[in-house]
Amino acid sequence: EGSPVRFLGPGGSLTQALPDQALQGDELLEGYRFMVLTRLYDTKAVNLQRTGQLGTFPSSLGQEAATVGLALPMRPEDVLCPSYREHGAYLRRGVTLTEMLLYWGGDERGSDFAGPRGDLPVAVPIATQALHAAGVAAAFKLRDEPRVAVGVCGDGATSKGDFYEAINLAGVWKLPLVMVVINNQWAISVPRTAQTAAPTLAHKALAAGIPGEQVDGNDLIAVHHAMQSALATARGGGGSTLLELITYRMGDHTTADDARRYRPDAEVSAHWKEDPIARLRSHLTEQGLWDKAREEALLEELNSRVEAAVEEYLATPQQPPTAMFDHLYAELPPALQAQRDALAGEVPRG
Amino acid sequence: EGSPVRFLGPGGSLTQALPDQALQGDELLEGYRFMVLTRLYDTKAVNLQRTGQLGTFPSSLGQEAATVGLALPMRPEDVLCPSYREHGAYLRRGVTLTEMLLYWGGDERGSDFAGPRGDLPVAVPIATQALHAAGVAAAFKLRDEPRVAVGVCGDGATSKGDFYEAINLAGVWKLPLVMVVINNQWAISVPRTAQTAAPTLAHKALAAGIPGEQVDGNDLIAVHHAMQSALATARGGGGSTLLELITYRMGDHTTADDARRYRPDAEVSAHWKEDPIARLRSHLTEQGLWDKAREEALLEELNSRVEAAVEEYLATPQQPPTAMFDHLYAELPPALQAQRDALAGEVPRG
Amino acid sequence: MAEITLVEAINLALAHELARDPEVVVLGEDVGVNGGVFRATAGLQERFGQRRVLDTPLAENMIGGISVGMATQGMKPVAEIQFMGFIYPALDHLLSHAARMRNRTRGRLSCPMVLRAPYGGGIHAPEHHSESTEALFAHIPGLRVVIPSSPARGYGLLLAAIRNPDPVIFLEPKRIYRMVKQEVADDGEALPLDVCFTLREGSDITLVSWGAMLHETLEAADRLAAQGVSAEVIDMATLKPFDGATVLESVAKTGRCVIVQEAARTGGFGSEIAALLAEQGLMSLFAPVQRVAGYDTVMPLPRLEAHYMPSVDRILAAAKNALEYA
Amino acid sequence: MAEITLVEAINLALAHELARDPEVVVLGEDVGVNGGVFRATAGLQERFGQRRVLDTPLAENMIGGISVGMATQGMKPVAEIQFMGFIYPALDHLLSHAARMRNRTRGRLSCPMVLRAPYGGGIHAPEHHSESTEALFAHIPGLRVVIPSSPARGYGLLLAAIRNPDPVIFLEPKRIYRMVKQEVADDGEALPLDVCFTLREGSDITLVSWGAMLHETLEAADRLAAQGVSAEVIDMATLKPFDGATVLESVAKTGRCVIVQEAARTGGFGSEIAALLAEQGLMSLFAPVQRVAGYDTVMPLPRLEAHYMPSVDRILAAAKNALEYA
Ligand SMILES: Cc1ncc(C[n+]2csc(CCOP(=O)(O)OP(=O)(O)O)c2C)c(N)n1
Ligand SMILES: Cc1ncc(C[n+]2csc(CCOP(=O)(O)OP(=O)(O)O)c2C)c(N)n1
Ligand SMILES: [Mg+2]
Ligand SMILES: [Mg+2]
Repeated sequence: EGSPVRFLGPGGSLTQALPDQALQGDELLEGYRFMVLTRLYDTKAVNLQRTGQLGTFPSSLGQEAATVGLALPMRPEDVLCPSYREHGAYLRRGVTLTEMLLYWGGDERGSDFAGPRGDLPVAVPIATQALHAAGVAAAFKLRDEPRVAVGVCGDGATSKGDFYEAINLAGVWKLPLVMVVINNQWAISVPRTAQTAAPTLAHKALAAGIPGEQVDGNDLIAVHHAMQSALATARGGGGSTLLELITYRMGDHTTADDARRYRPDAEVSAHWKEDPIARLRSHLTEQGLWDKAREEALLEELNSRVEAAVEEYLATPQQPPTAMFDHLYAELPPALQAQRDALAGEVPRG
Repeated sequence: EGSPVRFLGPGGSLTQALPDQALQGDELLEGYRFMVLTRLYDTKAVNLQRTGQLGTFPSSLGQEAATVGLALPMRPEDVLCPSYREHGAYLRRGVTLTEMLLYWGGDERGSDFAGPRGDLPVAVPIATQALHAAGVAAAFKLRDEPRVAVGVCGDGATSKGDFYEAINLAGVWKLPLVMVVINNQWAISVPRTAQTAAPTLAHKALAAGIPGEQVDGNDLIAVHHAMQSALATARGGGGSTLLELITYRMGDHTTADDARRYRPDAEVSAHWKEDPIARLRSHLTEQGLWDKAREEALLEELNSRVEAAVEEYLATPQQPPTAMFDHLYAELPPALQAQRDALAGEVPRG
Repeated sequence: MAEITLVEAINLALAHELARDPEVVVLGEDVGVNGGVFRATAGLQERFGQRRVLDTPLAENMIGGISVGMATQGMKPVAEIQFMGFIYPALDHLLSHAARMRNRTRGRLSCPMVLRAPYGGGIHAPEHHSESTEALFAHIPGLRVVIPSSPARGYGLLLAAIRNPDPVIFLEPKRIYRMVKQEVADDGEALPLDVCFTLREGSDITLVSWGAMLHETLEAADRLAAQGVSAEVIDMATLKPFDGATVLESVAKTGRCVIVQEAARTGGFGSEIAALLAEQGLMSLFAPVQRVAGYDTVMPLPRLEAHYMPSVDRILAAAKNALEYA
Repeated sequence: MAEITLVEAINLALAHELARDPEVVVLGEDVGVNGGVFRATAGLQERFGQRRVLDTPLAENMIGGISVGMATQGMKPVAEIQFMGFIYPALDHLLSHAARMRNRTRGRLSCPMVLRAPYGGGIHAPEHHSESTEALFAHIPGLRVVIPSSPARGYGLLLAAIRNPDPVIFLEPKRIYRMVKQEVADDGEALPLDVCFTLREGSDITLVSWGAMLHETLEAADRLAAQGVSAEVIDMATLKPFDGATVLESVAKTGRCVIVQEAARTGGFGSEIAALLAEQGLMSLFAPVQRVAGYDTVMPLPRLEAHYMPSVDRILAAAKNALEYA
């Protein structure tokens, strides 16, 4: 049901003429770089987890066009309110590979982004970030700032009250919010069809009185285009948009999951035909913007960036145990001093 | 926005031909009786509160067609999951006037309905009953029972996660649930327009993949008709329907509220033209089913029923204080025995 | 200087902060034109406009969630939950996000928000309108829980709560919203958080309470005084993080302690104070600690409500037990 | 009789009740084909079908709410919340409805439902996957809170919880889901609720705990035994309503008490036990009650997690304090 907006077919050729302001040239190449970087990071992170050097990790394999594309047209002063699988968006926003590894390696400092200081950290409790995004958007609107909040959640998240409450408020308060649903067809083992009888997730926008649109989430140009216009609408005071990006979760839910328990390999492999990176590469090649040499150079460059980040991550000494007290409140309340002292006096354990 | 289904115009004449199975004859008279009874009860309850003989009370003035009409085509074995303002529905379901007075008079025994044993008690926390109704419907479906759960909530309630989660589940599980929104235009002081940008509340059904319909909630025939067909669909395995009944809250939100603070008297008086009772009475009169003598006889009969109930209510001795322990768990846990004993030993206070 | 009630003091503090700090916004159900169902926000929307005082759609989870979002960007939302009985849908955002945002981001983002809610029973209200579940919030690291017990403390503590850089659950004992009037200067002087207030000094027994129950507790202290017993009365005021030192010092002096709470006994905040004494004050105690508390039942509907509420008599009986213990 | 782990015992009990009682249904996120993220429901959907074991859409508030609705009609929903960190959206339905339906209707309707959730830290999980907020539920009149600490108790207590006519929050200490194996007969024999289990008798000191921390507590008791100290170890098992009598009796015998909890110290369930002792066991106490608890902070991410978790050493240090107190 639904026919998502698409410009690039699976083979990489255009399915329709590109609109004005479509992503092209250097910007398109920039998008491609981030997608490749995301995949390299992702693959590395899964390997680190498998070898005991990282915590549970949610791979974004196959979702790189969606996550990079949603962040591409955002301005630095906009605020991203993601879920946990939007590695590409974080990278594009300027979160460093090392920060991301630290977070997934179990160190709070990974959420102290040096770059996008206003962006929200990973939200683990499903859909809660949708309301944070609405709140961020409300702050912008009340202050008359031309900034936009971008909330991102999964298909499963659209069943939870937070999601509806957020878009409902965004509709009635005309908030500068772009709410992005990354529909990767699965919420752990529960397929999209078991979440809702709504014909598309974009239909949920109707309940909030805002526009909703389905977009091919594996087509970087389409994602960028839809985001760009939703951001412009929001920034111009035109209110909120819901975008459903259709993609597919190629990997397990996380490294703690085994998707073979609940979905056939054949379904997964069929989706490789839709691979957003291969698709974009074909397009770039067709356009004469890309070739094997550039690909190799890019891989070498990005691989070494990833390796350097892994090294930096692994070399980062852990925080002192007392750090668990140091950012709980702006100032340590007297009532906690004794506990902090007791912890400081403990023999270190691993 | 929206054009609610209507059969009776404000003057009581038909706006379109009545469908098959429309409410008529004795059944229609029965509906009228319940509407009048509801209004008498309601008026009496407000008076009792004003004279210190009842607790805070939410009047349903002007909503009698909606509340009676939604209950009329329900079968005894169906289950009603109301909010707090559906006095007409409770009466039609067989809850006694005395029980209702006891409840609003601050006595838990008012919710121990002798009649509809499976119906849910008043739900004060907004919209929570929508999920209870979905759960009741799930029980019926899982047991293969041809029964329907009817959830009822207000316009304000449609902003709360519970509401969306309930209809979403009803859609995807195809539950025998009829979800009724009584849109009386106000949630305390917040008008319907400040709740959502959705063009109608019935539109929210689209987010759940179920049919939604706006109905003139001051037209008993229309309410009955819409409910009847939604119930039949649900009972037949066809799943859930959302009905938005358009009406108006003629009174204050509750006896603790003063609506003049936030809405002009003129708005209220304009709505008297839509009065569901006058409208139905005109229709009945037009049809030769009603006249002044019958009206007087009815008022006398129902007034004395109400008076008798008030007497019974006022004469009901209060529970012993220890009753607060006696239905907390199926059996009093040993840990609570000492507390119950202590309470039993206390000098009674008022 | 005018004599005002607690609810008027709340209104005064809100107005003061709205005027002082452009980042402060008041939001909630019916807080606008209607001025709040208890009139706590009366006149504020008229005075400060619809961008500073906002009626929200009906959804407490949403109120909690957007307050978090606004606060991360440096706004100072002061949200009202109409009654404490409707606060539970907001718990997730308070516990999982408001309380953790600063810690999670190592101080990069924070949640300078206040969530106000009228709480407590004794006003013959319908079901769910009489909750005292402050203990749930007092168990949550990262939150502050503040409860005023007089107009002056209502004003001073609410100023402090709004100015505090971390999230504060501000619970207003609605039973005493209009019970007493007190002179309160609108001088913008905040009271300190995280400390108790010793409302009355005494040497024979320590009575500890908070919120509306201080009314009964102080009356009990009067009655004890008439019997020649000198009772010290402590208002906990901030339940999280709490000032155990003042309680320990007092009990070190008196050797006896009665804790008075309206909330259900088991797992109430009084248990924490009793635990503190068992752990750090044991050797000061001449008598067992006594908790006078609501029963471990659901607050009954109005007809039996009075039997649930801890009374002056119950406080006196507990004090007698403590005093006569040998 | 097979040796099984705690999580297998949970699975066994679920299967037993699904087979025994047609009104029992298991529901939750990923409980069907996937068998639960911890495999607690593995194989159940295959065996009992999709009408008995239901994958729900992703919404915990919904799971709580529909369980209430189903239970009012006499079904026995056994709902899973995937991790305790995601239970908060369901709190409203648990506190406002499940706990009150029987009382509200004077017994006409009731809520025979179970809400299961894995809880606790120590498994190097992501944020929100290590919660120990059992105290929130133990404060709510009308609920039961049950926590098993071994495969046998997992089986027997879960049977009891499902058969119980009132709502039960059943918290499964996931750190010990697979830690030990034990012979558990699938004999359908439920264990009693509302009582403690004395896991080890002793005369010098009482160690009280529940859930996974009993592992460390029993190890501490072993180490104390090696030092010639006889420790009694009590598993609270049911936290609401709780069996204070057993604790009081034990402390009357030993005179010393250490309470071990993983949850944050302030307002944790350990405070309730300490309060009980301050109130009813004061004169038995030779030494201050000691709480060994999680700190009043947010459970850190995995790199510092081990520093948060109460250790055998901390228990021993507390026991030493209690034993050496004079
Ligand atoms: C409130 C809540 N419930 C349950 C979980 C456990 N959980 C983590 S991810 C997930 C599925 C999410 O699916 P979806 O929204 O489609 O996002 P995706 O993982 O596919 O990116 C679940 C149930 C959670 N994190 N938060
Ligand atoms: C969860 C919750 N929040 C707030 C309230 C307080 N309250 C009672 S009725 C009401 C307005 C409800 O409006 P609507 O749903 O339109 O129903 P109506 O009262 O108009 O019948 C509010 C805010 C409540 N009972 N429950
Ligand atoms: Mg998904
Ligand atoms: Mg309404």
